[in-house]
Amino acid sequence: MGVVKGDQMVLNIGPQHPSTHGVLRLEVMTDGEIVSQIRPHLGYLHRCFEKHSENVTYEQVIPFTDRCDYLASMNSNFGYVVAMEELMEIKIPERVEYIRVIMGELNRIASHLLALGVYGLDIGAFTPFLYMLRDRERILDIFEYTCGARLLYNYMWVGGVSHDLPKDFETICIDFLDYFEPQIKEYNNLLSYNKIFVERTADVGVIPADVAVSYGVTGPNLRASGVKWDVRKDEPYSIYEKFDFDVPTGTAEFGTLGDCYDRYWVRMLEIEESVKILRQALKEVPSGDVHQALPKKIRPPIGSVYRRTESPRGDLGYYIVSDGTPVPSRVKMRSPAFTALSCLDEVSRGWMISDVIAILGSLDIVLGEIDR
Amino acid sequence: MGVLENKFKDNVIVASMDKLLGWARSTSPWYFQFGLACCAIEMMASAASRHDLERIGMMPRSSPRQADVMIVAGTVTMKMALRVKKLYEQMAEPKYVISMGSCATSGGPYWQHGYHVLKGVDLVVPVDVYVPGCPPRPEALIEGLLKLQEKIQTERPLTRKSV
Amino acid sequence: MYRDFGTIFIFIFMGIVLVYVPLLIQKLIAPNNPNPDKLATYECGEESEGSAWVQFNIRFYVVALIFLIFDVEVVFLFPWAVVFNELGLLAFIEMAIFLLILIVGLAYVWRRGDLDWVKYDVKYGRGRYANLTSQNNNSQDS
Amino acid sequence: MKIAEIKATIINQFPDSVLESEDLAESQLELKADQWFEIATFMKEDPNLSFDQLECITGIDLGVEASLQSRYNFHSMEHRHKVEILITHDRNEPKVASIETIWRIGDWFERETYDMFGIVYEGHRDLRRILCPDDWEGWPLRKDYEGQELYHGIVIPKMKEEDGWE
Repeated sequence: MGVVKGDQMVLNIGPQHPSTHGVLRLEVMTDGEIVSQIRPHLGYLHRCFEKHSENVTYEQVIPFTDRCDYLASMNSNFGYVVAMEELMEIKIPERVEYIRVIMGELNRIASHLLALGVYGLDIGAFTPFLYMLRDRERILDIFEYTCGARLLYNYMWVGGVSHDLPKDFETICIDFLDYFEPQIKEYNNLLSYNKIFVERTADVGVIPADVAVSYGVTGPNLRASGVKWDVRKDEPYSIYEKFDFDVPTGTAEFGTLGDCYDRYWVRMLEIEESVKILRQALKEVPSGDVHQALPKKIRPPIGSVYRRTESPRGDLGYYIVSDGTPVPSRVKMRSPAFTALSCLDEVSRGWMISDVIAILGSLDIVLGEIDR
Repeated sequence: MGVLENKFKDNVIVASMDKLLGWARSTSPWYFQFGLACCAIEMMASAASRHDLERIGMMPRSSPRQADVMIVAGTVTMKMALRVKKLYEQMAEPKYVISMGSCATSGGPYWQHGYHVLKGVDLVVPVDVYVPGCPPRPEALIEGLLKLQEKIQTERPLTRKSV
Repeated sequence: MYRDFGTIFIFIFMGIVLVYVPLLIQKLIAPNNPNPDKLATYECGEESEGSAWVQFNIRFYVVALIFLIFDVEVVFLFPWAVVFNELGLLAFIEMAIFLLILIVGLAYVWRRGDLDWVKYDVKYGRGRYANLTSQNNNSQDS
Repeated sequence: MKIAEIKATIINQFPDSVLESEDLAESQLELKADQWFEIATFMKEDPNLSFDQLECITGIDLGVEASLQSRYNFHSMEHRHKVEILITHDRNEPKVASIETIWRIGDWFERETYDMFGIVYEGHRDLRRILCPDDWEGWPLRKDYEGQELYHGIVIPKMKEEDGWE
């Protein structure tokens, strides 16, 4: 039976839309239901991060890196700070390294919790969102207890951290981890094995591995397509070699490799890995002074560095060019969500509009980081 | 304008009608999900389980037609400014605007070199309540919303505006 | 017997009153100042390009027709079902024949494939959507 | 495969398009812009190079009157090795071949660098601004960029160093 093609109409899933995770406009060519082409329009949150980083000193760039990926600001700081230390060859005391890994992993859990909660919202399940944000609030309390801020911390400085750990930090963290582990089972009962959720996401929006690599997709989206690539393991920075954790890749649990369910499932497994890292790191935090390696005046040598770190969304790369003055000559942030969004057009060809919303939610994009 | 709106001189009947109308409008102002940037995450956190916005009658609506309050949460850029104006126009009367965070109030940390950032959303839409902070804590946002409810109650929709 | 009509009349009257009085109050009190932007169609903050009055795919019409047929069929079943136990075997057989005719229609429509609503032509279809990956899609350059 | 060998294979494959300059870091390689498309396809297809991931394209403005530069970072999933290619363009009409058909992400990276610096990537299917609005004037990240005064009737106040708001 021939497929009778209706006319195409243009539908704007526009800048203000509950499921675009921020201000992103998708210009969708559809015949009423089946999507034939999507043209994403970005730039609605372009806040000139790179222009700012050419006019403020190296320390002042850190609060701007917070505001780029506002869901995982610790990891954004971490990436910038690791790149700077590689450029300036600063030796970091052991205690600072441990604090940074702990904060980075806590922030990864918090970012994944919100990503999965909002993904449940996109598919229509409201309660997991409330459960996951309730536990995320506990992590924000830990951050607030250490550095006073809930969402944007300006915590990791070049060569150290801004505040030392409060006195009973380890016990608080371990209490949180003991409380948190059974909660993961609760999320699985709520969402992971929910028949509707599985039906809506399994086999939907499959990204084959070669397409993912060609589109530069990284992080959980790439690992869900079966490529075992994690910057913490393959280009280790800070002290990630000390901890043993495995890198979960797509297991085609309910569908095929690389579909929306796999991207959700890889993030859920990653939360368990982060808890494993945190337990190991919290046991052996050495003592020491965190402000001791802070350089008085940051004047890196002339040259450039490109360093990647593993943010919850993928490879967060910083390309820093310095010309010897205390003001950076160029800071380019390679944003993982930017590349994840670029494959949306090709992957969501031929699906229904509601599936496109599921695919977009599974990519877990943050618009602050895409538009910089 | 409505048939009876702003038509009456100030007397005791109209004053009590105004108080009734103001009370009715202020008890459950539904807010228009207008999350732009980091403040949107704090708005979500204040709508979620710990700081529940439903307690004060605020329910998130995603279409301007069903919303009374527009919470501009985040940085308004030039490209977005035209859309903010259009969306504000498409909201149903009586409508209010809360500018959440220092980005929406005055351009925030992007005021100096942000060539693409709108320095304050009040250049585009009339703002009722400004909530400072970057991002403001959920408690600050809730205080701003309560301030807005007080402001709605003191409004006089029926009495003639003494021009 | 006439009392029943009274209750129905009150029922209808209250229905009308409870609808139109709030509308009247709203007409009097609610502010109402339309302007071109407000009357434009809301499309997430964008001007809508082109119109939605395009020539839709035929499958929407076909499924609507099928639904209509079986909806009317159910309407006929209701009165029959209400008085079913007073009727004899004959009424049951008549209704069975009526249903049989419509079942034949359903079989024909099912066989023709109008019921499988999903008309994807997916680029990377895998698993249960594998057979829906239409070959012509790969020829389009992305 | 070590960085020196990578550079060696590229140099002896395309001898005349490599520029020698001393202040480059060890993993960087400067090329002329003319044969760039062939070099890129060679880097992707060659079995022992097989750079299948284009990490990042960075546009750099070397100075107010100096030339522009676009730097490509490549990475190979198979061999886990990396290289950085530099291509310099002159300031008035920067042009280079687009590698968007080889790595699909090049499409957006090049559009962003075009949007920020005005470097034209020939052969790009859909070279438009990606971050700034389409009717934005000037290339924002150039050192000599002067912000525009008015955008659709909205004043962009200019911050003077000494007397605050204008």
